[in-house]
Amino acid sequence: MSILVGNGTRLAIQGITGHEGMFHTQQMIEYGTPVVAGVTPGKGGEWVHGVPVFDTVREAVNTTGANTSIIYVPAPFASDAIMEAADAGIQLIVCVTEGIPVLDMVRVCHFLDGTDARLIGPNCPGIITPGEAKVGIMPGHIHLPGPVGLVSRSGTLTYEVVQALTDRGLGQSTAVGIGGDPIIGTTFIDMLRLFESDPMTGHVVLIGEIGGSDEERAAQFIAAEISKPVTAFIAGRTAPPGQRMGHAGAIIEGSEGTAQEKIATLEAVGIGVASYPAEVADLVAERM
Amino acid sequence: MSILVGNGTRLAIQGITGHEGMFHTQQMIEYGTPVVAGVTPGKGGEWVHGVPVFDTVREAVNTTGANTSIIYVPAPFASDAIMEAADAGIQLIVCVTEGIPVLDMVRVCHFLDGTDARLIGPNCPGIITPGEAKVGIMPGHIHLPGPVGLVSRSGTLTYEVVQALTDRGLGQSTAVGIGGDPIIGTTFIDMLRLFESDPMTGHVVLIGEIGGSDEERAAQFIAAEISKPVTAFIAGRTAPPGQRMGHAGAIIEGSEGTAQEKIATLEAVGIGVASYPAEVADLVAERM
Amino acid sequence: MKLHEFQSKRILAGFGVPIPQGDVAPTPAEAGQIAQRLGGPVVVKAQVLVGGRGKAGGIRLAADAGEAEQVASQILRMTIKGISVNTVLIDQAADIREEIYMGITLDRANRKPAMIVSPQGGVEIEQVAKDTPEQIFKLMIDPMLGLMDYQIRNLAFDLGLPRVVIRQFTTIGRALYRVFIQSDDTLTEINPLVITSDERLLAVDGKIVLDDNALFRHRDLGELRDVQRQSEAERQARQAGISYVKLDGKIGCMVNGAGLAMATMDVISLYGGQPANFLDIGGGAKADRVAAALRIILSDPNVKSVLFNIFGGITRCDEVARGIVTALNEIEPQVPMVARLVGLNEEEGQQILADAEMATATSLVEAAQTAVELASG
Amino acid sequence: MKLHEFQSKRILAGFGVPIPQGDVAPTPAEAGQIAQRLGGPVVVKAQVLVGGRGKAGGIRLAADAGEAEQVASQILRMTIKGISVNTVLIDQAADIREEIYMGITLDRANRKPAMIVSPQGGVEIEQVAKDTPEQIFKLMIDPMLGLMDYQIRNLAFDLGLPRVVIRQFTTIGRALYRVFIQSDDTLTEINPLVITSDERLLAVDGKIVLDDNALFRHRDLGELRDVQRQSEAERQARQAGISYVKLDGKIGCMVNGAGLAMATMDVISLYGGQPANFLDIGGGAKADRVAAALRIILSDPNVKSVLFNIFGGITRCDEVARGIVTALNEIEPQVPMVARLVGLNEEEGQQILADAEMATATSLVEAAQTAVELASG
Repeated sequence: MSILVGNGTRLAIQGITGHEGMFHTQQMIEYGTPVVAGVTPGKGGEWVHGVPVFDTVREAVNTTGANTSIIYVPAPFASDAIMEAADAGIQLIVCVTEGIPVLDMVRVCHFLDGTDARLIGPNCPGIITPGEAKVGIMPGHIHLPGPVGLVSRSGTLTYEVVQALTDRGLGQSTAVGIGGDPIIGTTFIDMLRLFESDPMTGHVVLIGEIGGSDEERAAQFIAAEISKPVTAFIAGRTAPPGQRMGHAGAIIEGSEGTAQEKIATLEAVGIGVASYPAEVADLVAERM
Repeated sequence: MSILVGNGTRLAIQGITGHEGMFHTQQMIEYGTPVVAGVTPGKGGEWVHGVPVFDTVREAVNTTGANTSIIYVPAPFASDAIMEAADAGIQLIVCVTEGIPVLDMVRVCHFLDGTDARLIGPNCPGIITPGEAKVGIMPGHIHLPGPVGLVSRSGTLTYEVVQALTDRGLGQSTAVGIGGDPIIGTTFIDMLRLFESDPMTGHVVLIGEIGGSDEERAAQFIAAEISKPVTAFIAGRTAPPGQRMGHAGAIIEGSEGTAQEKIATLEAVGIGVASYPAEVADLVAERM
Repeated sequence: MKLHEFQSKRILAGFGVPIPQGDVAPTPAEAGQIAQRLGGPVVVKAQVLVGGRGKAGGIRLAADAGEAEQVASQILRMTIKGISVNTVLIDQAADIREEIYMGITLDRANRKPAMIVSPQGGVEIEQVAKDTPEQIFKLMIDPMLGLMDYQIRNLAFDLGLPRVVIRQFTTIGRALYRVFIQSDDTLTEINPLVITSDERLLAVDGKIVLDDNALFRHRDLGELRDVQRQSEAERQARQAGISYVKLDGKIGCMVNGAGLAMATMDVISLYGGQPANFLDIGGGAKADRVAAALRIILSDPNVKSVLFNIFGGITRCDEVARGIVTALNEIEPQVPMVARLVGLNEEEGQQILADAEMATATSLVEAAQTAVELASG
Repeated sequence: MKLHEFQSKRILAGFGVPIPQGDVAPTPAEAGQIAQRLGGPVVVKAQVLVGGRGKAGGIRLAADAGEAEQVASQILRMTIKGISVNTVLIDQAADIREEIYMGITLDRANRKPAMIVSPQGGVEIEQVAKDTPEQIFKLMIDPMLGLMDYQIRNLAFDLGLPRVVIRQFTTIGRALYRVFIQSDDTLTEINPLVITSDERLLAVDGKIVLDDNALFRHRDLGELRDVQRQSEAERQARQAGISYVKLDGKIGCMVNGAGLAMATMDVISLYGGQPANFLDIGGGAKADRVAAALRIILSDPNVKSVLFNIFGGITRCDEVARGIVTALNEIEPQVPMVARLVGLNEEEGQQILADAEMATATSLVEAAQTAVELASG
């Protein structure tokens, strides 16, 4: 089995009765994801695309055995939804919501430290194991099962790279968007560790961007712990300092978080860094 | 060696320049306690009874190797002093201060959960290993080295029992006042565990009072885990419900926390409960 | 420190909890004016800091302003559990469909605040816990994270509340926790929290107990203390920093240390007497404090003898004895007394007391027996 | 969202941080009046949301009200880093003995707030960190427990502050953390925090950066946004929910997704061009948003060509193309454009654009190359 999501996934959708929740519920069901429950407080008893809706995650878990959840809840309520899921025993929580206050995420991460739950996101496209399950908002049809594990801070940029891989016949074991916020649940290093121990993954693609130092830490981790080949792309070489580039986390502060620094650190430990997104596929192909 | 304090103690006194701190510093030095440092922010560089004063516990620990501290700091600042001590690496913290807000203690206990430090108190007389070291405010001269381990929620009531034991020639291994507040660091169960594994302790005396259910939990723990004989006294058989009896923790709430309930629970697991303080010594003597 | 219902509800309202419109009045005429202003039926409620007001007839409905004035005049003449009613609260009567309970208290064993809710509101929660424990839902609150909305929602669904009130319930739960934390409470309670027939939630009664130890950071709340309703003895004790609780017996006692004071009461009882009070004079035993404590004890006309039980410890007993003698000379008490002093120089101390014609004892048991004898003599 | 110095200092003062007496003025005359009122020497400071005001001459001392008015009139005519100065702050001049730095920011790697202090105040802290890292003291704050007094005291002793100011320093540190938490900041900074010659601490300059994502719970703070000083393009982008950052190049770009938008800029640069902006139109690509984005891009006179890079994903490309055509018809842009559409029905989408006489490309590299050619053509 691939990592995090697959045939064993039993998905609950938090915020299923909202516009986005409804739309993606249908998309995920069409992709073959086992969607077992929806949650919207006050709407328990309704049905959305054949999925039963519950008032609380606790009730959804107790009734349907949900083990994974995806959150389409507006930002002011999203951190509460994450903690509710973890408290109810959900093991993997994917939070799509953009715009959660950063201090809310500080609190959420502290809360999650005391539980077994893993959070992906927020402000992320989610996770897909091509051919098995899609827990996210990415276009399923561009993916192809295969050996490349992909982890990224972006959405459409990831699709761009996936498309390039698929076009070359390079399928993906699992592709994960970890989110564009300054504070996120699962980091590059967490994903690298999972890919390293996943027998279905033969090559790892890491897509980073300006802001913070997660890529630099990932580079050190790769040098020390990862035996599989890694290829990277870093967005934002032309980004000016001190300006937020769309993502809350994509900002060069002082001299910290530049693409140049990240690329240099990755290259210093022998990781191939593509100069444009589609080149990732070329670099991966060279080393397969 | 006896438990918690002894020849290995290196004591720092927080609030050493205050009236109470100064007085008891002298008392503890006279008893033979190794007092190595005092702490009062803003008074670093002064000396009290030959003890050097530092501005911070961190500095006191770094300079003198203090491993134990006792706190004579006014209630509004005491919780900060406890956390400062734990953060500086102090292993055993005795807090004498009375009147600390209970929500401050909730915070302190949570903080201490993440450290190796043990807190005794607050609102307690401290701890003494007769003949070795006294870290507290109890009268040293009434104590006698010997086999009885004593743990109590009170101050003078403990002295009363100690005096009765000493008068009968029953010495004490270690005597600890764990404090009269609703939320305290070290509980009866913690102390029972230490006495159980202490080869110097042959008999345990537990002195409880109305309020909470620590004595009831201790009774269950004794039944399950303690092989040494235990004798108890519970104060407050005549206390009315709903009224705070001096100690913040000594209050019968609804029907919870009565002396009758505590005595019944202790007796139900075979523990002898004295009807007046001095009778504790009789009961101990009977079983020695 | 307990707050009155009207004080508690005002605080709750300040944090966004909906309460009935109303106001307090010290006289029937003012009660009538408030009822007039509110219009429609009102509830007239005695403001006393004891439980069981309802059973005692201290809470009554009035159909209009005239009846409100009349009912208020009756309630303002009442004495409930020994406390005379000086103030009534006039609240707009609510149209009640259901009564629930919501409270936050400190769970000592878990060292955390806990929220308790029950569909059985309007009665004492301890009674519900005893009779129908399955009707009690308890939630531990992580004191560092605080109370989360989803936790309150889970409680709402535990209670099976109608959907339309769940958002209000969550808002009120959040407010209750903020009150608990921000005013340093040991109990913050809405009982009953009612669902009205037009599906609104309303805190019809509220109770706040403040942590005395935290009053130093809540001057404003400390000022809510009901000085008028305190006994003179309680007032003096507080002023002198003495812990004092009046009881019903005949033997006054003055002890240093709370545990020893309770044990002293117990021993008096063990030997057939009844303590007239709990009193802890605290550390040391200076003459002025002894005098203050003695005045407080003797202000109770039931007291027939007084027992001093002082474990000197580090303090020298001769000093303590001199303090006692000074106080005795000042007050010249008319009841017999027995003193037991232990600590450094205890013989010398006992001699000083004996010279002052005070009975002395060496053990607590002996002192208690003497005090019992003196009280019945 | 950055706040002005005077706004930041007012917020800090509201939490008990001592700041110099002063006020803001939009005209030299008012500046003079404020200086008159304050008496003595004052500092006149340009209120612009860019760094390096001091070096640019935007902060100047004035000995009296007359000089203040004169200096203000000079500063109010200035343009600092492209921003014209509309307001000056007139502060009472402080008698400075030492300048220290105190700031709280979010440590992303540790997921915690961190307090940073340094004895090197009055200069950019990043510079201090680079040049003399041993002069930086950093403290991680447990977000659940908050900042403890002893931690602030430890920092005070790390800094070797004079004893007499340590209590003030602790109070200010506590206040700074409260501001950080209660207004949801990503940076709360006092720089310099000065020790005056009479041994008081004074926040001579302050800076607050708010978390944009948290503005929904701080309506009052959101209103502090300096609308006047924003470019029209920024204002429109915010209104349309579009992320837009103006840059200095000639090639405008419109992309869906922030990462892809950055990558698009990078590829333009890789092929010898220079992006005129970062622009993320967000999910979908409805005609009205495309039109708004296009207007924003074209409001920059430097733009010589525009690149559309839309990865449709789940959205159908023919729909996106029709949206673009509708927008083009409405705006009738005069610069050449190239579009690259990927996703469902991408051939159909490209056909629609080609029919509208727009250049199309299948890969990002091809699109970038075309855009560069178009811009230099």
